Amino acid sequence: MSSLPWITILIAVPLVAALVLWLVPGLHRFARPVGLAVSLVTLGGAVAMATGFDPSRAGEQQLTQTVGWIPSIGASYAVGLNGLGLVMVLLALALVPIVLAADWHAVPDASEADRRATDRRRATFVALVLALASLMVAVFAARDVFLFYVVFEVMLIPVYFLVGMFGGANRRSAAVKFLVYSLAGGLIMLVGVVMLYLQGPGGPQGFLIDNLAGVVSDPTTERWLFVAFFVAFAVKAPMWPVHTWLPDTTAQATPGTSTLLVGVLDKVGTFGMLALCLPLFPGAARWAAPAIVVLALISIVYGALVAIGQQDMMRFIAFTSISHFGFIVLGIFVGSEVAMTGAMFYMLAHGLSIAGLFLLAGYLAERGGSRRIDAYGGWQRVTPVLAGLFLVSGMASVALPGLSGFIGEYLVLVGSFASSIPAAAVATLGVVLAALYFLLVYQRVFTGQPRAEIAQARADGALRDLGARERWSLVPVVVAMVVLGVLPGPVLDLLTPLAQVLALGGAQ
Amino acid sequence: MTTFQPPVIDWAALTPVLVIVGAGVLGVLVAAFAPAARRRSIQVVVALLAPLAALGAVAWRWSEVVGGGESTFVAGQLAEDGFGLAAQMILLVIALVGFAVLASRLPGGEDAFTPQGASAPGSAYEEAARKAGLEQTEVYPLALFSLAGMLVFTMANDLLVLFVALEVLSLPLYVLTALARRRRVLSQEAALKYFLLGAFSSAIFLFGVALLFGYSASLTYADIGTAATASVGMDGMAVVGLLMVLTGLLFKVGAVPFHAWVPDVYQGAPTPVTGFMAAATKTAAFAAIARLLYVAAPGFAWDVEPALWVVAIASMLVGTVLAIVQTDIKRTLAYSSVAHAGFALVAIVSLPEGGPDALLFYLLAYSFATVGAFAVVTLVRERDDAGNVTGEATHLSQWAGLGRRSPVLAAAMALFLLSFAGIPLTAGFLGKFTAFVAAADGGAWPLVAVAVLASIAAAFFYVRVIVLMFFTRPEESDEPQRQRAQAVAPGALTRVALVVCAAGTLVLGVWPTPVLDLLAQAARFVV
Amino acid sequence: MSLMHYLVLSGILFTIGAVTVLVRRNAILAFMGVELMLNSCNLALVAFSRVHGTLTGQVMAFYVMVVAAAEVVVGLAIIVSIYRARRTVSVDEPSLLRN
Amino acid sequence: MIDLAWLVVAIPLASSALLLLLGRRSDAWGHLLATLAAVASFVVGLLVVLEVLGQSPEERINDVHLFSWIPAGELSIDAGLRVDPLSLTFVMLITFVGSLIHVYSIGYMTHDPARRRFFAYLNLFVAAMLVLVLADSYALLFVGWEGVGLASYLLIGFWNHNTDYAVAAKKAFVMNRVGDMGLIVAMGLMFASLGTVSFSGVDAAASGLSTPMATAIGLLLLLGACGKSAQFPLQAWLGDAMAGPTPVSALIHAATMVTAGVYLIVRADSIFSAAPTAQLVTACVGAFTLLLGAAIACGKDDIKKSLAGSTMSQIGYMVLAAGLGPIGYAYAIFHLVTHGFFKAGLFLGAGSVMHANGDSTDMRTYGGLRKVMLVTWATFAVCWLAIIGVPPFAGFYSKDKIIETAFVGEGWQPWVFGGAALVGAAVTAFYMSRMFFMTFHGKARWVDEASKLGADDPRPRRHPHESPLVMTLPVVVLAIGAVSLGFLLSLGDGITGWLEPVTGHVDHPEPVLPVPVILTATLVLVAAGVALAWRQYGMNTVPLTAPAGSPLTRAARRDFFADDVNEALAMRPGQHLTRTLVYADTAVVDGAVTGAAAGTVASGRVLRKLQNGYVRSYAAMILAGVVIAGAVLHLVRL
Repeated sequence: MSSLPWITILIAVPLVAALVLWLVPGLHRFARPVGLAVSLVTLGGAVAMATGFDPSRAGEQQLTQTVGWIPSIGASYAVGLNGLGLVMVLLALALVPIVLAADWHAVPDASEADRRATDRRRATFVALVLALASLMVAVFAARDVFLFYVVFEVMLIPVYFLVGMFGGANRRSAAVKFLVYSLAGGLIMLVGVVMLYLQGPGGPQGFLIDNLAGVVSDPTTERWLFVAFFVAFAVKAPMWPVHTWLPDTTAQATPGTSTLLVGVLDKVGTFGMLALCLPLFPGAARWAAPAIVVLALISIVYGALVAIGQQDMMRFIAFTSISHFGFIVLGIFVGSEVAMTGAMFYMLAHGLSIAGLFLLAGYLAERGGSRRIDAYGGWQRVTPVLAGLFLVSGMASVALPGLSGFIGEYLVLVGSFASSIPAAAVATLGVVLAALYFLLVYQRVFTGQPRAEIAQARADGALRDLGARERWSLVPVVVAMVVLGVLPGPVLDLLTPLAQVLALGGAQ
Repeated sequence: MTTFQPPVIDWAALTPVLVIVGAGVLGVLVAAFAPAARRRSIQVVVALLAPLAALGAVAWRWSEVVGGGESTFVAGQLAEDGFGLAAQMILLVIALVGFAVLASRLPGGEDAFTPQGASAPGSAYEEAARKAGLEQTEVYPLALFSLAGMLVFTMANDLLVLFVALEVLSLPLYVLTALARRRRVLSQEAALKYFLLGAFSSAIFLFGVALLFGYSASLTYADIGTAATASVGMDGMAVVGLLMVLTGLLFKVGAVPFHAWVPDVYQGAPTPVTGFMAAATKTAAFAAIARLLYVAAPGFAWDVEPALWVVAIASMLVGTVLAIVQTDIKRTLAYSSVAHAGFALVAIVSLPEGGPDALLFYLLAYSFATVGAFAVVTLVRERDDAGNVTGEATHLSQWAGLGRRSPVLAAAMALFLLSFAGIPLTAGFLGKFTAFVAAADGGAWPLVAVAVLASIAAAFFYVRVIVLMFFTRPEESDEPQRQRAQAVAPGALTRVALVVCAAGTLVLGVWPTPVLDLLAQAARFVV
Repeated sequence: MSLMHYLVLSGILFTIGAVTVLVRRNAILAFMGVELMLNSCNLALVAFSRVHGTLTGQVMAFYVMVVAAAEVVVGLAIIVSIYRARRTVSVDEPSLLRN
Repeated sequence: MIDLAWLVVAIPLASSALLLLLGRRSDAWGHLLATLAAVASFVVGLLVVLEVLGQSPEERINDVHLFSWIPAGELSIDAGLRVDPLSLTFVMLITFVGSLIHVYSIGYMTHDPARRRFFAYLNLFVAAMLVLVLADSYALLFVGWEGVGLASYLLIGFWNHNTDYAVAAKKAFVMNRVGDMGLIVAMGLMFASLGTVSFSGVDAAASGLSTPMATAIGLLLLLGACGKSAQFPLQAWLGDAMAGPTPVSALIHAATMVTAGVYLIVRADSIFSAAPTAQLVTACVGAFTLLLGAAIACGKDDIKKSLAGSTMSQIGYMVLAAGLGPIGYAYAIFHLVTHGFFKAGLFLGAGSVMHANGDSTDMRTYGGLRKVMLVTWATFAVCWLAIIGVPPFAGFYSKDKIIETAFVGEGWQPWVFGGAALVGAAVTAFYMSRMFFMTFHGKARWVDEASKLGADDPRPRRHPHESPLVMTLPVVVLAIGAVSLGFLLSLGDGITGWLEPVTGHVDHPEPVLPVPVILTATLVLVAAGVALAWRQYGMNTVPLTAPAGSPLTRAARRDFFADDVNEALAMRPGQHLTRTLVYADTAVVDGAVTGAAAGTVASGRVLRKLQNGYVRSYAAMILAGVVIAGAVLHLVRL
């Protein structure tokens, strides 16, 4: 089993499926079930791959495959997974079928006359999501800086189309803002990539991360390089003050798109910090850590405070994510092994809670016809299951113990204390603010008396609680939240060895 | 009585050029003598076969030359080396796809050119010519002659040859620019501007030639290069001369501040001509610039480099910033080509070792996207009230919703735009990447930084076209009163051209190794 | 008369030609300015040729004349066709293409 | 059996999950399952207690390892249970009182359509509370800690279609989180300084802590305790929490959850022992809150809010005792247990009264209810006597011990703490008597629904009636506890001896005043309080609307302006900050980006003017380029 090139298979299957689905008009009608099936098969493949992964060596790259790609510029197709990569790949591939199911009606049913156009748009949607799945696997598996960069940038395109084609009224400006903002970060990183290559050993494998780790000896150069890479990742993550694209984008995108975007794609930012910034520029990372910690703290508090003031549910969730990303970045750079383990776990946990929140907010908006928080009130009576699941997801998001969010946040906070007590103490403020912002929204949306016409619609049966598809799309998410909250051990075992390798060590 | 010494002319090395020139002459004869009904088909066949044959000849020369057989001939006035051959190869590929678009006709049978160039726009004569179904088949030999000039441009190792080649490539283009079927007034205006400014810059170029000649007593690059290292006096004159020569060449690539003609001419010229000219002229002129810089100018690098830096930076910034505010697709692409001239310059200004191959790769990538994008523009048309296909719909707002009506065509356009923007897995990205690597290797960090800034801003307008095509429902267009664009079905030739361009853009983005390897072993200058 | 005189004269001619292009609206006159510039180059080439004692510069001058003739052909053709369309040869008149 | 202690937690948790997952399908029998689960949990707990009783006192601290919970390298946290006398005391209290309240709720919630959900939440609460007390590490304790917070949130907001109730629930959770923050920081400091957060690890290493660090950790733990136990300065949520159904108030906001802070302080003995300052602060907080809560209780006319003030005050006693160190721990827990019984009894009695009065909580509309609700009157009376500390009722034994202990020590402390405890006892007697007399005695301030009185009578129309057996029975059981528990638990070594393995053996030094003096003073003051209340509310007519009252009364009615202070210090600045930041996010942070984009476009608009369409100006541009380049070069070269 393990002799198969699993990673390549996982990259290829969804990509090929996406192309076929898009290019063969006959398949357009069945795009959604076929896409779902493909995504489930891919997920199955990922699980099968995971069985071949040796957790005792989780700190090393496993299942590796290295093929020359563009030898003349030193780029190779080098893939492999360490514990974190494996976890992120599993998260990504698990979210894809969920998203496909959740966004089943992203393209509304059309009249008979528009059937073909509708089918084509649906096929386009599915194809884009599948292409994104493929790229997500590739980016987490890349062991070559060039390959990573390429996938890092290319990933923007499907998201750009997903936002621009299937989003809300302001989708166009949101999509452009998203793309240009991200490209800006990416291009700055490109300078770093170029500079790094010229510092490295060159040759046909001159871009392999292993060949580049620590090659930069001059501290000034190393710092410049670090900054170039970090800016791209900070935009992606997103951190204050380069976060403003995220709320605008999520406010327009479909809930599924937002889930993949914030749940997985933005994690590429923090993943990049872990997988590239730290091993490649350890000295500069130590140099920059205090400043980054400050930025992370600002993100935590700022994101939470601004979230409180949001009127749009999706923007609200986006700002909570900015706060959460602050925690992740804090964990990475605060200089504690435990905090870094926590940050990695946080990446997974946040992916789950964000999926729950975005999808449920989407389901709610489908019913209430608005994404504005003040358009709601009293919906717990109208849609109790939705309300309950939203509460669970929210509680996972605000790190209620027993749910997945807690493990990450707890480790980040407690670990941070070992390195920097003031930083950790400020971050702890986020815990209170989190409770406040989430419960405020829950209160405004779900408690109180529902409006008369809503209650009437509920009584008439015109307005229903979550249906089977919607419920089942969330069951895996909620189950994962609980299981990971109670038994995070197996996942932590995959992450801890990596943290031991990467942690910056030493207090600042 | 001295014995006659025949000049040593390596005819074999000239085969590609001779093939094209011969085809051009043949084209003239066809235009003169072939029956009108069959003229066009013969011309098209000749115009498409000639580059193909020349490509074969280049391949043959390649096998002979690369790896030791490089030489100069005709008293050092022409050079046959890997760089020149690689550039010729690129030019011939551009010519093949460019001519295919040039030769295409709409489903109704009309091509891109006026039926009778001598007729005044809107005159009865013109109408009669249109009714009679006349065709200006001279465009093919004109294009071939221009191509021949470009091929020589890449080999020119001497200022005299360079000057002649410059004129040979330019003069036919002036004429071709004037021959648009629709919007002829604009077409003629573009031709006049192109011609006047071209002649003006040629004169500047020539004065520079005179100064360089005065300095080194020779017109060949090698001698100038030697003089630059040997002599001490008068190098002020030489530097000014070199600058003026470069001005003439930078005019051709459309670099700021010599770019002003670019948007006007690109917009006014018949779109297939624009596509061909934007790609081929730029490639040829950059090849000439590279050879001049690398062979003749290293001794002046210290003086010339700052000026080139300024030009490169200005090109990137001005091209980008102006492209953002355009509302016409052809003008947008024109300004984008100005910016691309700047990007390409980045690869060579500091004369890095990897500069020439990076430059050639960049040009190849840029050319595929350019020819492809303009080919798409030829297909997006307005319709009159009766539903007949009329002129091109070049106003951006007319492109709204194209992706819904013609998804494949719009996807191809999106691909070209993404390549322009330098998104990975397209040729444009690797072009940018190799150029940046070369420049950074040569120490031109500030240039790379500016290039990145410009790329960020540039992404905006490429992306905006995609927004219009895919994300905008026609009713959401900013200017609803404008007529909506409809894509016409591409003819077989355009279809082939589009497929080649799209495939080239993708393949060079995903699997560029063969091409990069080829260029790496090729890009050496013979001195 | 030293080389300098020839060169200065050439420079003056070149400048006059360039200024003509810049200030004259008439396309024909502007074109004449270009021709003047070309000929100033010829003067310089020939002068240098003589200084250096080679024929290269003079040969070049002949080429320039030929090319200039060719340019005239193309240029006049364009100017004439514009004149027929618009009844003017002002270079400022046709300025639909801008910004 | 000790190894099966996890069942104590698992049974109610499973029941809760089942009820929530099955949804409406379990409506019919959900309350029965939940009650059964609570009882089963009690039975398992009892078996564990019996087994522990069989152990010799030194062996009674059992650590049961369950599984490796958070194995994160340097910080590895196991999930395990600490089964020792302290936790088992709580297990008994929680499951026993919890079971009774489940039974009571069957009757109380009969008519609520969401009764099944209510029971699911109750089970969830019981499970979380049991996790809290059984945890063997601060981390796992924190799970229960936040878990009860969640359950409390859900239950306070159970009727959240009333927005005020939803707000109250949120307020409770958020203020609790402020305390939780203290707990997290404390754990962070423990990890930073000791490398562990397990009880055994911390206990073993705590003596090595530097005093400032120990003080910091202690104060942070105290902050957590204040949040959960509604101690000053985080007391403001408790009054609002009365929005929840009365059984919830009885279970969570009187008997169990709010006492978790006391548990935490006792459990963290090793930290507090190393931090005398933190201990002193703890005692001060307790002493202050016991007076504050008592004062609030005096001012309220809402029976539940008055009881909430009383709870605050009684927990103040416990915190005071816990703050006195090992000499007070056992008494704190002792009072906690007896308080759990009589306060639950009082709340359930209040619930019955409300039930009988159309859910009105305004004591001014009660009066003379003894005649119609004899059982409730009797049980309430017992619990009343217990709480004011009349011998031989339970409260006397536990509270008097605390008062005595408060007088132990040197310097100003015994006088202040002892004085506060004494005064508190008097005030407690006053407000509880006030409540008792206002509710059950005096003239009825309501009229029977069936009466023929004119419509202009201001008194509300009621039909008070005794509650059904399912509601009275649990109250009777609690009342029996309130009568007997004090005596029973102080038999022999009693609870002090039982807890000794945890709290350690301490010799009880003499108070600064002789014990009989203290005892007499207490009883005299209590009698005075009762007499005052009788004069005011038993003999006199109580007006239907509250008189203006003294400034102190008015302040007490408004919880001594706690909400106003919170609003002025936190809420309003917070809202301003939020609004400013939301604006700044668009205008400044995003504005920088959009500004850059707009600037680019604007420069494009300017630059395009150069492209004026005139060929002569283009030529000028070319020439200018050449000339400038040449000129610059020459300048540079010269």
